[in-house]
Amino acid sequence: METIADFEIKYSQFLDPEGEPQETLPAFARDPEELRAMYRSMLLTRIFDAKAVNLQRTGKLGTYASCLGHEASHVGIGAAMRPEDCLAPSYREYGTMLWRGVGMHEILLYWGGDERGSDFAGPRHDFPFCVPIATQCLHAAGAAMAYKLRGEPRCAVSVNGDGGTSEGAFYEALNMAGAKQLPVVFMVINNKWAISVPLELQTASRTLAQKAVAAGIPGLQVDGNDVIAVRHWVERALERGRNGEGPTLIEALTYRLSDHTTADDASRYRKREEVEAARKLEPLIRLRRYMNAQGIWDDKQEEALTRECIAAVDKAVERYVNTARAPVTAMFDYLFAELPASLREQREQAIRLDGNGAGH
Amino acid sequence: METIADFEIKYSQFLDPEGEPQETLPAFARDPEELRAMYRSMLLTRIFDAKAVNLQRTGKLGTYASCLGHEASHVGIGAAMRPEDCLAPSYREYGTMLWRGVGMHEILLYWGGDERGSDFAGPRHDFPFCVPIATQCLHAAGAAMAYKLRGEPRCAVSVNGDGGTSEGAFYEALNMAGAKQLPVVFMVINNKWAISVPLELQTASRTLAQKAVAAGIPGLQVDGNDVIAVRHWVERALERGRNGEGPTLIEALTYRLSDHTTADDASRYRKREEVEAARKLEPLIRLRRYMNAQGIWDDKQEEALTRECIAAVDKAVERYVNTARAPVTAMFDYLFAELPASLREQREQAIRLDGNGAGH
Amino acid sequence: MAALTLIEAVTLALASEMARDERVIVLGEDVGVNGGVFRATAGLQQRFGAERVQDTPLAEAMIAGVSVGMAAHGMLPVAEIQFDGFVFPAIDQIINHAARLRTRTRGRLHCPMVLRVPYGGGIHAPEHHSDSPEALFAHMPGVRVVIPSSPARAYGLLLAAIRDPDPVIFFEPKRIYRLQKQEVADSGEALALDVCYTLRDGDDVTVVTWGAMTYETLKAADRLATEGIGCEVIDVATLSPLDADTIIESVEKTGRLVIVHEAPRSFGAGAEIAAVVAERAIYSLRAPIQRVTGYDTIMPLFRLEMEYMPGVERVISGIRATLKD
Amino acid sequence: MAALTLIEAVTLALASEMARDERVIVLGEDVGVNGGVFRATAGLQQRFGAERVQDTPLAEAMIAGVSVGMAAHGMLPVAEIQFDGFVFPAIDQIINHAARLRTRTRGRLHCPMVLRVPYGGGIHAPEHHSDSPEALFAHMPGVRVVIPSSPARAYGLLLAAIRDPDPVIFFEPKRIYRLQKQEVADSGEALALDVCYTLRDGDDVTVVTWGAMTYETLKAADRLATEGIGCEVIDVATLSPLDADTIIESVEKTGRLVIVHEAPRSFGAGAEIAAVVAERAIYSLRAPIQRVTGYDTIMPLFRLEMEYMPGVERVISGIRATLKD
Ligand SMILES: Cc1ncc(C[n+]2csc(CCOP(=O)(O)OP(=O)(O)O)c2C)c(N)n1
Ligand SMILES: Cc1ncc(C[n+]2csc(CCOP(=O)(O)OP(=O)(O)O)c2C)c(N)n1
Ligand SMILES: [Mg+2]
Ligand SMILES: [Mg+2]
Repeated sequence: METIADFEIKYSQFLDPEGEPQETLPAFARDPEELRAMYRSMLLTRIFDAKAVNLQRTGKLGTYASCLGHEASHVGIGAAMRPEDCLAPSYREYGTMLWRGVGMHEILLYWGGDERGSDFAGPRHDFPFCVPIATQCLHAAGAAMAYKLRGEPRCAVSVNGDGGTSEGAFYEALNMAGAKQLPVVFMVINNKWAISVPLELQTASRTLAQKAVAAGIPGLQVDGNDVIAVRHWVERALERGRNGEGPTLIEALTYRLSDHTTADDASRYRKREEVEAARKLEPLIRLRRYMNAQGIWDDKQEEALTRECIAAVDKAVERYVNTARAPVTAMFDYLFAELPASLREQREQAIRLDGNGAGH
Repeated sequence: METIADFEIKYSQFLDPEGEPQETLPAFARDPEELRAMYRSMLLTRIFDAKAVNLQRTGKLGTYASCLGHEASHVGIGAAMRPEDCLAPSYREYGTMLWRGVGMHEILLYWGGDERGSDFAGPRHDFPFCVPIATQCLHAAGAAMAYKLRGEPRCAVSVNGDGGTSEGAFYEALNMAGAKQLPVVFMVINNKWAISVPLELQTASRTLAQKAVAAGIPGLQVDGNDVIAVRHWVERALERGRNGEGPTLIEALTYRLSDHTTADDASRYRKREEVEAARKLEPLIRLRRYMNAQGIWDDKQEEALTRECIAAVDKAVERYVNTARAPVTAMFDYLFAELPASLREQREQAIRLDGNGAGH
Repeated sequence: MAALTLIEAVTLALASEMARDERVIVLGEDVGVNGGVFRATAGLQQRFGAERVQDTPLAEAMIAGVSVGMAAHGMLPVAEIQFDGFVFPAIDQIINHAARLRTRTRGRLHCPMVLRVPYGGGIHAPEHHSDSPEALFAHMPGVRVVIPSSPARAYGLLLAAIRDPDPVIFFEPKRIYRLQKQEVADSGEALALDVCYTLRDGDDVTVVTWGAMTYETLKAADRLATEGIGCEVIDVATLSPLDADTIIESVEKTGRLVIVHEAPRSFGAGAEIAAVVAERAIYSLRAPIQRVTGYDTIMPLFRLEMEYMPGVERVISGIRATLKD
Repeated sequence: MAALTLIEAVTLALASEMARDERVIVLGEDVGVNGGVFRATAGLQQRFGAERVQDTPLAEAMIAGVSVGMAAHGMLPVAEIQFDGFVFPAIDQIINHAARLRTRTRGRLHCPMVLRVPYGGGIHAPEHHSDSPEALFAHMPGVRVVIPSSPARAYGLLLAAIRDPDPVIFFEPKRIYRLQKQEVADSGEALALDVCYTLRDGDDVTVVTWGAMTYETLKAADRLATEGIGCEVIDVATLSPLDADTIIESVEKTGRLVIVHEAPRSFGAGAEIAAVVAERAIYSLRAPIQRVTGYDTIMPLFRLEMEYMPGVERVISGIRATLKD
């Protein structure tokens, strides 16, 4: 027997949980402004997230999927992307979306049951939240195909979870992107859990990065709690894409510190100790420690930033709660470019019955 | 960066195209009876196949998918399996099915447009032909799950092509089988073409065996024109399955020497030279050469066997052509265990209209 | 005998049949330790073990396809699809395999599987969690589509579905999972499939419905009863194959037909019921058939969902419309 | 102007629109060098290159999903699904994404894609190659379902489908791909979507059909004409959204309705047409509606397929049945 192919999967971390650099930091990470901007974004995300959970608990928001613990993975992706790149998120990547310009009130609108949340101000070409798991990987490949065909130096980035790597759509997207050498980056946010299903039950694969091998594309694992590692490798993957070198799969190792969504009770299926251990690795602490050590961040700044973030979140919440319900006609008016004749009567009926105990 | 996982894909060949042994042959291959049995099966398959193509050309059969060139891969699988194992084939594995006891006339019935071909005498638990690509991989995983749950020492074997490795169902099956450590063997018959799509357009993956890496299961490539290699490694994989060691992916490298089906004209999309080169590697010659060299096969035996196979094929063809059309009631009588009341009238109508220009 | 909600009745039926028949295997996403996102399988893994109650990887085509394989090989898989909006990847395995394994092999193999699908709106769920795709499956010869609308029918029909030797898509109206309790005995007795259940007799109009809409319909019937209008309310229960006879008989009596469902109107399951009646009982009809349904639009996110779904008022106006003539 | 078969008209429309608009991209299995297994894309790759006519890997969910992504980003993908029986893995992307991208984003993104699907029986094809799943797509708000039944309509409707800013499932009746030639000018002129085409006027009975069944229906109408029976034959063409007005108008004139389709009857697209008429024109009906359709069984392998599919005789008896009353 001869060996005809071999592969290795690498892992990268720049800052360890203590905030100690493990390798020479990439250029952007030596610029204090850059670090502070990412830290700001992570903190804003966290404060926003906590507020959203709270809104749900108090009946002001529908089911909400918290991103607690994912801030570095999400912000790292956002910071690496250019505005003209395209994001195809799942339902949790607030850090990425906020960085890219989606409004917090828009995210709240979405989880508040209002489609206008997906008509966001952020990059108008980004895909909206995607709930059907891993289907967005194909959209990213399609967008990348469009860029490639038009010769535009842009990339698409899809994001899905560890559970999402079990869906056929995920592999089909990887394989297609490999076959066509598309400018796309597939991010897998491995937070160890798919609702109640732990990674060991999801797959026998030791890493999720190695799923790239099946498609003949590069795959790599990074510390998803290290925003520097995430940003650096996503930037490199995007460069590869723009240079016509094809797709990349990046697995970001992190942990879902929250319940799956506000409709979930994770204590039913996972041990508190596991969560506590994971909490020690969370992403904000380590970047703050590093910045503190570098003398580019102090408690006063932290306090000021926290206040600023809270104010921004409060403003967004106010805007959200003050948004009147959309008219019932909205159900009809965006179905097709023009309302088909056959729907006119139904539209009239909906107007007539609006609020009139119709569905109640 | 540290390397956290590595993989290698191996290739195995026992007999080279000249029939020269490259490694010590496995035990079964040192038994002349075993070799002759496999050779007989390959020759029978080839003669049957040529006849079927011919029947189609003369209007006595519907579209037919030739297996020319695949004989070693198919017979190797059949010879490795036990009767109680379960085959989930695609639409081309006549060599496997004949070995397992499916009748040639049954295969003809199927391609002749008669469902009774799938009600075959061969292992009654085997799945029928499967046209929707790669869907059968999941059936094999399901059967394997049943065996595992009941503690039966049996395995399921699915077979699909190179093109089939692009379907989500293929990966989902691999991943599931890995996660649950199911007794299943996934055979990928890489014949280089999926209708008109060559392997290079199908995937960027260098081998198809490496697709196993994505599922965390063993994958290996064998010379699919070497029946000894195929049988040996499938046997080993089946043993692993029976011993509770989980699934295996085996890529068998061969070549589709025929058109995709009788409805296809491969000269539209591939070079004659490529086909001619591949023909030199075909599986029957090499086993015959080896057996000749070993003095366990000669021209007289070849001639006798050919005559015997032709006679057997002719008999099956006769049985096939003499099979009267099924009654129209057959459409209704196998839909559910019992005919629902709502269908009685339709069934009566079909009887009434039978042959009466109904659909003409 | 205990007062159970519809979802508790589902759990009870699963437990009951698992205890009775060890070929029954529950599988799906989060059905194990977590007991399902709706808790339909709560406690089953603890009781029957992780082999008989299996958390699967996240892949619906796989769940369906593996169920086909298991069912063909002697097991009785009861698979859960987490929400209506995620059943679509499973369609290929259902229509191309589950539905036709018996036909394709002339009965050599068959496919006794159940696919449980919580469906429908009205629970303020996120996007893609409120669809009603029953009509797609009803148009697949070879599968049964069964929809319970009360705890007792959930218990009895699920037992029947599991015992049925052919594939059953079992849609569970999630909006009424916990709406009302009903005494349900763990009798082990299945209810009949392929028949409608008449929930209320009436002479003036026949109202045919299923799932969560039975509640709106019964409320409408109550209201109209106070005006002396008698609604005969029929719960289709097995949508396919359809028991048209019961509906026809009722229409022959009342002369009027209203069909109520939550799914979009056009090409919905209500169309078949209207069509059958237009074919077989047109001379009995004293007024045009009315369909009271969801609009032909995308099920909106939840701030608008109650404007989308037919409620009591819409059902009442539909009924009144047939009484005008 | 040349006499073209239906499939040649498809090819012509593709070539014409590709030349006119460089955003049009053809993709699918074997559509490149091979020109498609039916040759619908023959010559296109040679003419427009391998970027604009792309052979994809073998994965239908991928083909649909990648098309959604391309369509949302400024391209006009025209994807081919090789046969009806393989469209099912694509359903998830169509119903969950293509159909609702505009609604979900309130018009920020939309999805101008076409999914071409050769469909139907009658060509002695292998298993899973002869299905008629149009009803499944017709029940998805947000997608159009368009089915041509002549070379001219294939050309004009396909142009319209490609130019339409929303997703279109374009079912091509493969049985009549090469049945008849018709003069088709490469005028670049699209035909109207969302309207029925009346193929033949008549006063006695309205016969509504689509796809390959238009031929059987027209033949039946010819035969009945010799007896002095006038059939008004309507080709629905755009099945969804349905132009019910044209059908209603005709039924108001004729008082009789027969619906002919190849797919299984129950919960098929014919049910919607019957239902709409039963709702809106019941007082015009002088006889029960008749549906002449495939049986509610699995489309059989080809030795029995002609016994499954409605043919001229079955259409004629359906029509006669409505004339009895
Ligand atoms: C196709 C599909 N199936 C099931 C679900 C229900 N569901 C929502 S999230 C989830 C788990 C996802 O896990 P993972 O991919 O790891 O992402 P995470 O939630 O951890 O970010 C499931 C099963 C869904 N949204 N889509
Ligand atoms: C789901 C599905 N899509 C498309 C087809 C049409 N089709 C039949 S065979 C084939 C190519 C298969 O290639 P491969 O998997 O390499 O198997 P081979 O025919 O070479 O044995 C295609 C596209 C199909 N049968 N099923
Ligand atoms: Mg996860
Ligand atoms: Mg092949």
